[in-house]
Amino acid sequence: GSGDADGAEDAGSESGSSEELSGSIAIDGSGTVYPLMARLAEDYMINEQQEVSVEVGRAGTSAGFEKFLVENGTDFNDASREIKEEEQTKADELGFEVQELKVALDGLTIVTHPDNDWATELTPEQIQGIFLGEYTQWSDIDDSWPKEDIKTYGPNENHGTYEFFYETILEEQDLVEGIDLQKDYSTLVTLISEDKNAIGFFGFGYYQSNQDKINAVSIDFGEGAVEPSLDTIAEDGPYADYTRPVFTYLNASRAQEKPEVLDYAKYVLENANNVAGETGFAPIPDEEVQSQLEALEGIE
Amino acid sequence: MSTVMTKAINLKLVRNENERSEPEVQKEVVYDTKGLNLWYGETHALKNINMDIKEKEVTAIIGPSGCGKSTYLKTLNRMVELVPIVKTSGQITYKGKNILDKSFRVEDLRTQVGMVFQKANPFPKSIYENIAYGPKIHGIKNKKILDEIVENSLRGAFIWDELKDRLNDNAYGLSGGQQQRLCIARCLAVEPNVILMDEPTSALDPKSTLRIEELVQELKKDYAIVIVTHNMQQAARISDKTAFFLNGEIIEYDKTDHIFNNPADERTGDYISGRFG
Amino acid sequence: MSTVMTKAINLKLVRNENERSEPEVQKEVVYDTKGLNLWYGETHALKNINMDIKEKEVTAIIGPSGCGKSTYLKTLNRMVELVPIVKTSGQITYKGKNILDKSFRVEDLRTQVGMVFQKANPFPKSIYENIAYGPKIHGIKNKKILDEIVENSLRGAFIWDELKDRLNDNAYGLSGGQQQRLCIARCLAVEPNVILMDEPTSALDPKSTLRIEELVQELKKDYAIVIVTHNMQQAARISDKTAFFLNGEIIEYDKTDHIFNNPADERTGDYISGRFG
Amino acid sequence: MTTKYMDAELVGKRMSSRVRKNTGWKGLFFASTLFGLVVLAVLLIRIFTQGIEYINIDFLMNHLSTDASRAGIMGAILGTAWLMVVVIPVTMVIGVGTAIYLELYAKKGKLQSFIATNISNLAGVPSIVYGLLGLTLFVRALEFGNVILAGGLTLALLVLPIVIVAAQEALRAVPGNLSEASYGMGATKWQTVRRIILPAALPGILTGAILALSRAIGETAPLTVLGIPALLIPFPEGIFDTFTALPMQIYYWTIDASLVAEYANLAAATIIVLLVLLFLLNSIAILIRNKFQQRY
Amino acid sequence: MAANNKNRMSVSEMIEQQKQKRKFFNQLERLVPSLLLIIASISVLTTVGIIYTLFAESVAFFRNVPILDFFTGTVLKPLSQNPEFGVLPLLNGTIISTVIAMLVAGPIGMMSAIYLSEYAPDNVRRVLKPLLEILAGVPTIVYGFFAFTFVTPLLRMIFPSIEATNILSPGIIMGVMIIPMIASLSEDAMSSVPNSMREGALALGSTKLETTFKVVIPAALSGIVASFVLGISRAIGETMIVAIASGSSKNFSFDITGSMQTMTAYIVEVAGGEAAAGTTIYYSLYAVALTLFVFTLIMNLLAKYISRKFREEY
Ligand SMILES: Nc1ncnc2c1ncn2[C@@H]1O[C@H](COP(=O)(O)OP(=O)(O)OP(=O)(O)O)[C@@H](O)[C@H]1O
Ligand SMILES: Nc1ncnc2c1ncn2[C@@H]1O[C@H](COP(=O)(O)OP(=O)(O)OP(=O)(O)O)[C@@H](O)[C@H]1O
Ligand SMILES: [Mg+2]
Ligand SMILES: [Mg+2]
Repeated sequence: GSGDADGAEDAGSESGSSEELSGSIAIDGSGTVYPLMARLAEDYMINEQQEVSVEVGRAGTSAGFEKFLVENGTDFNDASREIKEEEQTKADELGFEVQELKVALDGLTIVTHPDNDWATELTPEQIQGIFLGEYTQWSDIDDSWPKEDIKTYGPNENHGTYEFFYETILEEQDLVEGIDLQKDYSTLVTLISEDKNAIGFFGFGYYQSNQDKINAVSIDFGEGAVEPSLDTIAEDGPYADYTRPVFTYLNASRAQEKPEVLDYAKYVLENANNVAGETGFAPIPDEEVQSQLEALEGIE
Repeated sequence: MSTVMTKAINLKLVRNENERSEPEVQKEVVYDTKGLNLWYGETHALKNINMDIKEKEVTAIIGPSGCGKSTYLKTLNRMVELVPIVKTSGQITYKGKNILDKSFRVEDLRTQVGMVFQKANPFPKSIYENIAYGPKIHGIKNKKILDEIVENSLRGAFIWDELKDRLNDNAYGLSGGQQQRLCIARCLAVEPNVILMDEPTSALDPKSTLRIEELVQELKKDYAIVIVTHNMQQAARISDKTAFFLNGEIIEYDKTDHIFNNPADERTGDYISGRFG
Repeated sequence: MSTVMTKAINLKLVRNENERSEPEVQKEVVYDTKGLNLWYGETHALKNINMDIKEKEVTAIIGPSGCGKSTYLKTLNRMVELVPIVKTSGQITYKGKNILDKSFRVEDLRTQVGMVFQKANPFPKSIYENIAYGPKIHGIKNKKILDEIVENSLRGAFIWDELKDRLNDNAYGLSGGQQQRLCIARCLAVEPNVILMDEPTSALDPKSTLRIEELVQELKKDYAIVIVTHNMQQAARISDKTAFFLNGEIIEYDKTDHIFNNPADERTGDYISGRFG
Repeated sequence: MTTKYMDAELVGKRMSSRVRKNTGWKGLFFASTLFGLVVLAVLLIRIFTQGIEYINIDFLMNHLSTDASRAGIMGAILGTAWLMVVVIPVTMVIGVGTAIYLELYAKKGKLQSFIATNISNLAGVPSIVYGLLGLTLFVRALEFGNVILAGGLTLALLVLPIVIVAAQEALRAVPGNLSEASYGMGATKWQTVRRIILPAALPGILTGAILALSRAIGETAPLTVLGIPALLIPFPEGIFDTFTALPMQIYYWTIDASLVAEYANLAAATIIVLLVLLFLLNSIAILIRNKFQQRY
Repeated sequence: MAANNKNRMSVSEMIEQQKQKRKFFNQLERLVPSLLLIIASISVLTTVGIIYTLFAESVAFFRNVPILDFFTGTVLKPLSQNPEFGVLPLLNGTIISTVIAMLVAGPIGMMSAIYLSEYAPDNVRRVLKPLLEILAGVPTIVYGFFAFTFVTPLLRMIFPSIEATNILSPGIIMGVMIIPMIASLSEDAMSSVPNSMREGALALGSTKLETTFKVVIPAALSGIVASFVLGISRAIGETMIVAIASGSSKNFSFDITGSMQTMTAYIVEVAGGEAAAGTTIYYSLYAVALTLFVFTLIMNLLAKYISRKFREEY
């Protein structure tokens, strides 16, 4: 039904599903956001608009912006951080209006080996101590803990998760020498699940998918230990200190020309909260969703 | 003692002499080679060759291995140029034109001068296609004419009866002798004036050899034939004239019976009698 | 007429007859072949061969191409087994033992029976290493002994003087004839009892051929020599006995002068006189 | 030659140990040959046991999905097929053309040996480097984007040396006496090339081309740098569509196994499909080699 | 023979007539060599393209990072706050994985070649050789998967201390992948040693083993060595196996049970990662690729040189 595309344009779209649209939508960007976005794209194509093709890549936040900020670039760019100044400048030069859409919350999770029955609760200071190399053995933290070397793991600098860990949790101090930083999460999960003295960090989603292989450490932010979960990593939840938002950036200029892009943007906002949990993210408050949706109305 | 061998050769020579005694008609010279020299890079392979080749005659070239027989033959249709390092001097006129001249188109020359090689080299195609190849590349497309050419050529090579029912079979299924006659037929299909043969029977059994020799006698009525052979008896049996090559030079070139019975040069005699080579 | 050739052959036969007339000592049989059959897959290449080979004699094997000469020779040192599809029946006794027996160790046989091939096949090593190869693999390590062996072998092959100053040069730098004599020397170095030669001169120039023939005459004093040749004159010149093979059969096996002057079988005569082949 | 250096008895004694040594080593050589095959067998068994139960019509025909139970690889199969639509004509024309030039037309000289050296060096350039070339040239400079055309051209350049070398060998294997015969009939060079040499070399060329194809089909590294979408649900319909391909799908599923454990099994199943495809291609190549090759 | 069709023009006349028409084609034919030359030059253009791409971007990199630091630095922290771009950890990983691969592929490939060329009966060779060549045809991604999910756990049973990502397992599997290359090329080299050479040795009473080691292998040495060099070049350039199975630690260490990154894996990581065009890390990709390219180029030239220089004349 590509012939209906013309009709779709003037009809506008109050609720995205009413008109049959066609065309294609290109999304690239953060690998962290990818599971959520892939899920949304797939649902959209199956349940809403069969004739629209959505492709989702995961080149990474920055590489994604490279593809986003060119003529005929991608329509959306997923990001595990906010757009940077120089990126914004480039968008302005190109005359692109870029709209930030906050889609979910990700809780940074500290994980250990399942047999690790000592370090089940840690304070942010202790975590800093471990990852800055101040403690080398578990017994340095607590005398009753094993006299064995701590082995630290994490995703490498390629990942927004690393950036967040470094900037927010370690307050921009250098990580311990000898930390094992990996590119692939599968590798990381395997490494930690096989090393009794392992401690590592990554996004909640990866913990959620591998609960049988690894433990999550509860964090004591001063008001008792908090276990990371979809509930606690909410915006104002007790785990909020270790939580960050994830985004997708919309090329709003493009959305004015392509109704399917706008339609999909709305779909993402309306449905992200529904699938966030399954893909390891916490939802964002409804009010925020509503205000973002309103902002989108302005685009037309 | 030694009777068998002596008798055998006598037989041939008697026959040859009978032929010579026919009233000799003046035969036209097809090829005239004058002061031909040829080098493969540094190797001086042909040295001051002078030789004329007449129509309706069989000219045999004999000589020990490496003496330049094949090289000379390949110079006659400029096939020798396929070796990039070849240099020539002197001249070879074919029907009055110097073929060594660069402006002479080799394709024309080779159309008029057929060649048959030591090892039969049919194309890996059907028998029909093998024969039709020459006419086709020269622009003859008409199926009926091609059919006729194929039949006539195969008849001309005395092989039509053997092959007429298997024209679509691959030529590689034929025996060595049949392949060789097929190659001769292929060469007849473009109606050349001269046929060059480089040891055409050396890979064949005695029976096939005999058939090819008969064929040569037959073809000679229409064509000039130059044949390289390492088999002295063969040269004696079928040729009118024989050239003896040694180390790139012509030691002797004369009527075949002269060469075999009264060689002017001692080396010719030595070679023929098997003292070397 | 035909004088040259007749004379040439006469010469040889006279010489051969002179040799025959020496008082005949009883020579030992080295090889005795009885009812040998050999198949390459379906091809029946040797048919019921019976032949004995004596020490201190040169036995020539002649016959047209493909008649099984090389096959027979290679059966004598079981080299023919390198062709996987070969099947044999019958027996060949070498010094009383049946070598076709699977339990017979080919390595032993080949140590005692040397072979020289149509195309010289030196190893791509120095001249010295070529000769020393055999003794070395058989366990001789002593440098002085090896030196001696190398010298003696090269002397035995009449090539010491030519090569003594270039023992460390690569054997591939030698001329064809030198390479062939080198191969003979290599074969002498392991002190065989029998030397098999498969057309050892067919790739050589007349001069080199002559030297090899002289060498064979010399070697015959110590060894049994079996030589395959396509050159009738050569067979006549150098052999004591000649076997004529045709299509895998022995047509005739007798003293060389018999074969050349009074062949019992018409085909032998035909072949020798060049009527076919 | 009177002195006897060779002591027959000693030689005989040593012979036994030499023959035994020969037999022992032969066993070792044979075992070594088997080693590779054993690894191959283990690899196949391992992958088949893991993946075979996931292979069914749905898996083969479905669109891709993040839901492991619904995911199918038709898109990847079609992507691979479309890549071949680009790779085959490009490599055949350029590969065979280059081989003909080098073998039959080029004068043996500096230019010819320069091109030949260049090709043999290209054959050794790591595939990932071709990926960078494709990224810089086709995706970015020529602005194709990460579409089939860009991927296909990248792979085509990658396997080009294989086709050229195979075609060269096939052309070289055509006996010179065939072309001599053709020239002898008065044929021109091009006629000889087109009617005699090329047909005779065709089986060899095809074999090489198929082997090159199977290399292209299995290549992952160059595609990883082109930016192939990880989720692409629609089937590609032309060479200007974005795409995914079988090896890329295997790669993504392998590294995403930490998200959804079942992805590892889907990767195994996809490997089976890829291997079957390659096996078919190679069988065809072997068939061509054995059946149609002319024995000269 | 032409006598029996008097009513028709003779073939030679027909040919003569056609000759006029063919003049046009003859003109066309003159273009063939130029056309083919143009096609052939595409491969040269490819090389130019590769070199240009790698150089142009590497130059930008070396503007930010001194060449000397790049080639002597033992620390590679491209994304860190204080980025360091020493290529040695990658070189180290590449060399170690290559050495492991060659330790597997060299002896086994060579012995397979000997078996196939010297010992195997024809029918066995006809079966084994293509089977072995399947190994070379298995996509490397499959090997990567296999190394990661099977070989590493297997190695763990032998060396419990081995890490989940390590250089040993992909090294071994790379070796397996290279076996057929060495086996096949060496076998070709050995098979092309003329049989007459073998016959010469066997006729002196050599065993097959002696013939092989003393005559055939020396004669085929250049081809064999060239096959080894090509194997090395292949190992250096191999990407997916190490990218999957060896992790991405940029350690400068010699512990083969640990994770290491090779040059190729680094390229995959950075190209597929967050690096934005224009940043130093993005350019580092090309600097590493250039190093890799030069490495393999040297290997290939070496292989060619060896097989030309040391070719035995026979
Ligand atoms: N392609 C070539 N390159 C260099 N030298 C060559 C080439 N072909 C032949 N020769 C040399 O030219 C000389 C004459 O060779 P030619 O083939 O004409 O001999 P021939 O008399 O035909 O010998 P045969 O009886 O063995 O066929 C020989 O010395 C040979 O080595
Ligand atoms: N390896 C082989 N496989 C199959 N058949 C073979 C093989 N070698 C030889 N033959 C066949 O065995 C027969 C005898 O061959 P052989 O080589 O013994 O002949 P020859 O007398 O030495 O011939 P020439 O004078 O040409 O050397 C021939 O018909 C030949 O085709
Ligand atoms: Mg010749
Ligand atoms: Mg023979």
